Amino acid sequence: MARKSYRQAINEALRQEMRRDSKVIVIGEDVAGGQGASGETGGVGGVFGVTGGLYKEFGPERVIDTPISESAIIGAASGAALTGMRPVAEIMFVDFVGVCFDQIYNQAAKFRYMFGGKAKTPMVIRTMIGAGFRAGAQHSQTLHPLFTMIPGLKVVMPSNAYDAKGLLINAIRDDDPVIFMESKVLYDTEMEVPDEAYRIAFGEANIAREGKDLTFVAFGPMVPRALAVAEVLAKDGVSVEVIDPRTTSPLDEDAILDSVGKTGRLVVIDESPPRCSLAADVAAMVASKGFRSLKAPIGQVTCPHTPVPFAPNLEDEFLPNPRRIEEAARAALSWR
Amino acid sequence: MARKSYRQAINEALRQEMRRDSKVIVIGEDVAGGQGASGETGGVGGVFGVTGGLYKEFGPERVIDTPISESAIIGAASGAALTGMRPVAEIMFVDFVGVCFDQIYNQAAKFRYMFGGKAKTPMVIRTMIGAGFRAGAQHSQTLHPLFTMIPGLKVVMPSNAYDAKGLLINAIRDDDPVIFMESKVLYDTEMEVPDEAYRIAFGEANIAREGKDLTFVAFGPMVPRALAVAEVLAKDGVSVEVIDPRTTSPLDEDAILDSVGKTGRLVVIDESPPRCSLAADVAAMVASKGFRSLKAPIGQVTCPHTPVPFAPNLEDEFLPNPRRIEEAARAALSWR
Amino acid sequence: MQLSRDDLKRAYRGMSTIRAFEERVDKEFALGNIPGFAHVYLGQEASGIGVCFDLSDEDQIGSTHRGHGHCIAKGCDVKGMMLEIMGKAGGLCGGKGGSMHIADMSKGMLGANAIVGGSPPIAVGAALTQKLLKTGKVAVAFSGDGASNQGTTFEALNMAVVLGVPAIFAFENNGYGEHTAASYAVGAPSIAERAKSFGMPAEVVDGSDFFAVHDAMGRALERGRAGEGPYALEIVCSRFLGHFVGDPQAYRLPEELAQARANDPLARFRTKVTEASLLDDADLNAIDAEVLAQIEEAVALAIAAPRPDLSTLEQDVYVRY
Amino acid sequence: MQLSRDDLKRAYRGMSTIRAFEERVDKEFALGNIPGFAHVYLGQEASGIGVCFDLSDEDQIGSTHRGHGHCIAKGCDVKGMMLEIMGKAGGLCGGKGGSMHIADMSKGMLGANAIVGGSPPIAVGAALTQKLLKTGKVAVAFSGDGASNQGTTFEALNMAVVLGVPAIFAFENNGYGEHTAASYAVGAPSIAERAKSFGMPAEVVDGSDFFAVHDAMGRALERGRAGEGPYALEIVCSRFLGHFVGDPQAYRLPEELAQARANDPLARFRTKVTEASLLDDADLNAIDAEVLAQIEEAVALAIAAPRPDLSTLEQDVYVRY
Ligand SMILES: Cc1ncc(C[n+]2csc(CCOP(=O)(O)OP(=O)(O)O)c2C)c(N)n1
Ligand SMILES: Cc1ncc(C[n+]2csc(CCOP(=O)(O)OP(=O)(O)O)c2C)c(N)n1
Ligand SMILES: [Mg+2]
Ligand SMILES: [Mg+2]
Repeated sequence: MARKSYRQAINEALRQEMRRDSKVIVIGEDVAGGQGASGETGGVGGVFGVTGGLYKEFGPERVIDTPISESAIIGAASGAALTGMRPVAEIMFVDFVGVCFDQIYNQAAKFRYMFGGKAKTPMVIRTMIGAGFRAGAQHSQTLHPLFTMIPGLKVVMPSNAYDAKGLLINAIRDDDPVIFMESKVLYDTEMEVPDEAYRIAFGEANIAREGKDLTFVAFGPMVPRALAVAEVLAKDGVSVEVIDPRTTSPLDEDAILDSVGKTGRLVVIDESPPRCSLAADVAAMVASKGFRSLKAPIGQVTCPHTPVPFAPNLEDEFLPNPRRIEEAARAALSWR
Repeated sequence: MARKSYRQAINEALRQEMRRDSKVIVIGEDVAGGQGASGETGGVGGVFGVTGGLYKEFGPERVIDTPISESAIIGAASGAALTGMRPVAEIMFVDFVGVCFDQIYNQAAKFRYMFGGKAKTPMVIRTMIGAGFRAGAQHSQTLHPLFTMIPGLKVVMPSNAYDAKGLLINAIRDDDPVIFMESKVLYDTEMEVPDEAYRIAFGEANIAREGKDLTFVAFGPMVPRALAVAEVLAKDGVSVEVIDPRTTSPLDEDAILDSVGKTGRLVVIDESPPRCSLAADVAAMVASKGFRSLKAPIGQVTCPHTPVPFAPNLEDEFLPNPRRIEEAARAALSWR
Repeated sequence: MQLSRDDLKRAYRGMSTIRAFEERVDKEFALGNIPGFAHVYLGQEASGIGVCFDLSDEDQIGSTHRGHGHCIAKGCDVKGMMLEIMGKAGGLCGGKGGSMHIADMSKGMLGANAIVGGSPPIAVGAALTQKLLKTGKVAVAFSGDGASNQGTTFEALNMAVVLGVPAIFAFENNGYGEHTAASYAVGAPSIAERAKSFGMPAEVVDGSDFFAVHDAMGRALERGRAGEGPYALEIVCSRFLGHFVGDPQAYRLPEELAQARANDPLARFRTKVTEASLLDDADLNAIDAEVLAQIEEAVALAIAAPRPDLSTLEQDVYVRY
Repeated sequence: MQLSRDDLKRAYRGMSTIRAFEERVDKEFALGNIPGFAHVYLGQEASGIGVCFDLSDEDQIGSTHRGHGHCIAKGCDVKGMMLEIMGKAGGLCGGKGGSMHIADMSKGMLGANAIVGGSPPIAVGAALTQKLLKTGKVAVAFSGDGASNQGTTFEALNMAVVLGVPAIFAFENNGYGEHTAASYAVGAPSIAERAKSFGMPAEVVDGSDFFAVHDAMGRALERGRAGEGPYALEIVCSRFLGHFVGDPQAYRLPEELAQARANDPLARFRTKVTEASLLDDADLNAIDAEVLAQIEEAVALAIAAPRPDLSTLEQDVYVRY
């Protein structure tokens, strides 16, 4: 056990799984880096270094650089998965899914059902999500609702290094297509992460903080924000329970309903525009299944219905920020 | 005024707008038909005949057949729109958006915001939606949540011929990108439709039926289903109000909240898998903004979390069908 | 390549099976026994059979919306297919797929695909498996002339070259993508030349001639099996009927349709093998008769079969959820 | 094509402006004054200027993530650009776009584009407008070697041929897509030949030579303005720095980088025009000095400028909602 960053935890998960199972391959743009160049090959390991070192250990047959052709990347992964491999494909920024979305939602995610249960497609799509990096409207989205709505796909949003490792190992060993959404603002966050391989099952929320007055549900990079606001509220004597579902599909409805059953008040914190968001999804679920428990309207702290703006002050305001989270919490608490 | 089908109403809207404004062009696969062939050119007018006759009247410069290249179709439309035209692009089945999704959500829908309000992109994407045609998993989706979540895009779902004409004319004259979702199971439904051009504004729901005990909100092809069930319930003395928002983005929240304010009970009927659906979106909105009015949990009648199955009996069960709508209505009514 | 009498019979049986199957699909569709759409392969039989003739169950193919012929050529059970197309229990996909989604992993048939351009990237993936596992097997991507213009197809061509995988791109140019001629929609002078410019060998083949297709595929397979990379075939053929069953085809002149029929791949095969005295009419007629009986049986079975149980609606979305 | 002294000065001023702008971006980025990423155009100046030299404000261009040079070449205001890149009020996009989304409709600049392959389809649309409105103007799609492999780009090539629109595809082959060499990722022997196989004229151009680019573009423009259809240029050039500002570039040997610098397009221009006595060093130095002052002013302005008002956050998502 040692302190490891979220980035290192992901790298370690990949490495350990590749060592364990020769069918596991990594494929994407610059996952090695330097192919065909005059200098070093394999020294890049993804634009954020997450696949660093894998090429040196596993070589070009298992750490496969590709042209900038995301549809062909996803198709290559799903075709390989259908025929016996366990590919981990990378779509660098989740924003790029628009050029390969068909291969995800109409192909990989539907094979099993369309083919009457006779195919399996064990593949993982790793991708980077989120705003706060000043990367503008086409490199800062999260888009988890887009994936959560897809039958046949599983959606993972780790909020810390420990979860990232365990969830990624679980994803690689899972027999269904999984999208694994890495938060670029969390890459450098560190914590204790076991050295050995371990799995975290999908659909099992983490109660990131226990509380009794109010429930926060937050996803991925919003979890640390929720925790920070919970800490602030604790100083005022308010006890907030923070639920990190870890996977949005499957979603651990029970954990959320149990918590709301206890607190009666819910605020969902979700980094996406409001319409058809995870915030709406959770709120609707609780409004249906937890109706009797609710003592106040469900708060939804989301981004506005706008693209991600570039200017730092606009982007900070765009994100569900501590001020807005706290306001929503106080509104929920004050409701009688 | 004469009885016209939903298909004819759309055709008439296109024709009238093309006559009115020479900048309006139609572009897509087989919107004319027969290009390069030995026989008749322009006799197809789209696989369902919706653009029939336009080629004969407006010729190849304004009714433009394309290769099967949806990204290039949407890009051609948005590039033309940015530079002064008013294109109406066709994506034959909405299921195909996966091959051109980037051009919709990252490009056309974002231009105006990313460019600081200095561009406008007056384009319409016409597309066919919905199950019930036994067309299988890749030709039967609705996918309106996918579009509703996109800031910068407007989303139109006409449920009858009258609305189809007025909404399409409004879409063509609108200065923003609009996706216009035509229900293939409604093409042959007829009603009185005025001969002259008229506009139906976006964001203004139609109260398709007035009632006081329960509110149904339904979209596109689900509206006739909701009305049919309302009729059945009326026989039992239950008065159901049926709201057809007509556009999902913008959404007429007031109409929905007013109705729920009156009835206290809501069932949303939505042809999509449940996660991050419009049903969830509306339910969450009402659970937030109409909390005090609610006398029962909000019912959501959606498809299951599965792809669209092919076999007719499975497909009929997959769709929000009268039995399931009625069950949800009765559950909402019986709640005390 | 010299084919034995048994091989020739097998080739003819394959084409005859497709012919009989598709003619029956056309008929059953008109009778209302087939839900949804159907795109039949009539006129293109020599292509599917020629391409798949030397493939094993471990060689993979990715197919299109017009996939029945590919399925048959790759060895899928016609009963299972007919059940599937009619949306019945026991269909190859349990009735959940339908005409445009027939698949059979056990036969190396990775699925018909209702998205034009959907298959080529997937076939590249299957070819990647072949390369990585050093199987000496290949993966074939069937695409139409229309699909040759889809971005995903182009990406697959380039990816296959870059990764050096044994993918074979079989472009079936039947002159039309729906109701639009390839001469209009393919801006390039030739699909084969365009594929070649991506960096792989490519050739144009007479797709109504089983022997020409089979020979060309032999060259593609040789390269693929040797691990030398991808190959493209532009297989020029004719669609006897409309795009989908029921298409009135006013965009095609009667002469063109007549010409297509005059170039019937089954008739050409028959002429060739009987003139060369390799098989006689009786041999071929016997095959036709057997095949017809087989299809008759499949149809009877499928019509009588029950719909899938409603309990299957929510099954098999995931392996486990 | 014979260029006047004024033209030559204008060409040099363009290149010098890009050079000074981008060197300053590199520096300001290191100083923390530029949020996010920046991809600079250093080394490719002759390409942007050569391509855009004879374009009017009514000719359109679509650009890339590496778009500053294209913006400058198309006449965008450098103050507005610097404000934008720093995320300030008054930026060309009000601070909402940033480096990868600079656009100026009034200059026929349809936007930098952070999606690789995003621009070519859009440029085809702009070219369609030119054709339909019979303007005699063109639309240019800038793409990198990396972008040349994206499906959207291929579709745009074919679409441009089929629709016969005056689109010019300027493929700037700087040898790399991020950290991967074009020699690896482009399976084709040549991007130009690949484009040609789509059915349009195409040529390879020395992209470090303004005159070569300008000449080739002249041929492309002639065809476009005459309404004869699309054209492709493969403009071979060098990226002096890494993919993004801060990229350590261990994948490129020092010799390669030195060679790129040795082929500096500004130096080559200077040598050519001074040796031919068309301009002298003093002329060019004067331009450099003016340009530097202009950039200095832009930077000072941008650093001093306020952030956009928070009230703009929800503005301009729609024309009206
Ligand atoms: C992405 C996508 N776009 C459009 C369609 C509609 N469509 C189905 S088949 C077809 C024509 C395909 O032509 P081709 O590839 O030549 O195959 P053929 O039908 O001739 O066998 C079209 C446009 C589709 N299914 N998928
Ligand atoms: C669809 C998409 N895929 C990947 C990226 C990440 N990316 C940004 S620039 C780039 C390399 C582009 O290479 P090239 O087209 O040669 O342009 P250059 O950077 O050399 O100017 C990549 C892969 C992206 N922005 N969009
Ligand atoms: Mg065809
Ligand atoms: Mg490059």
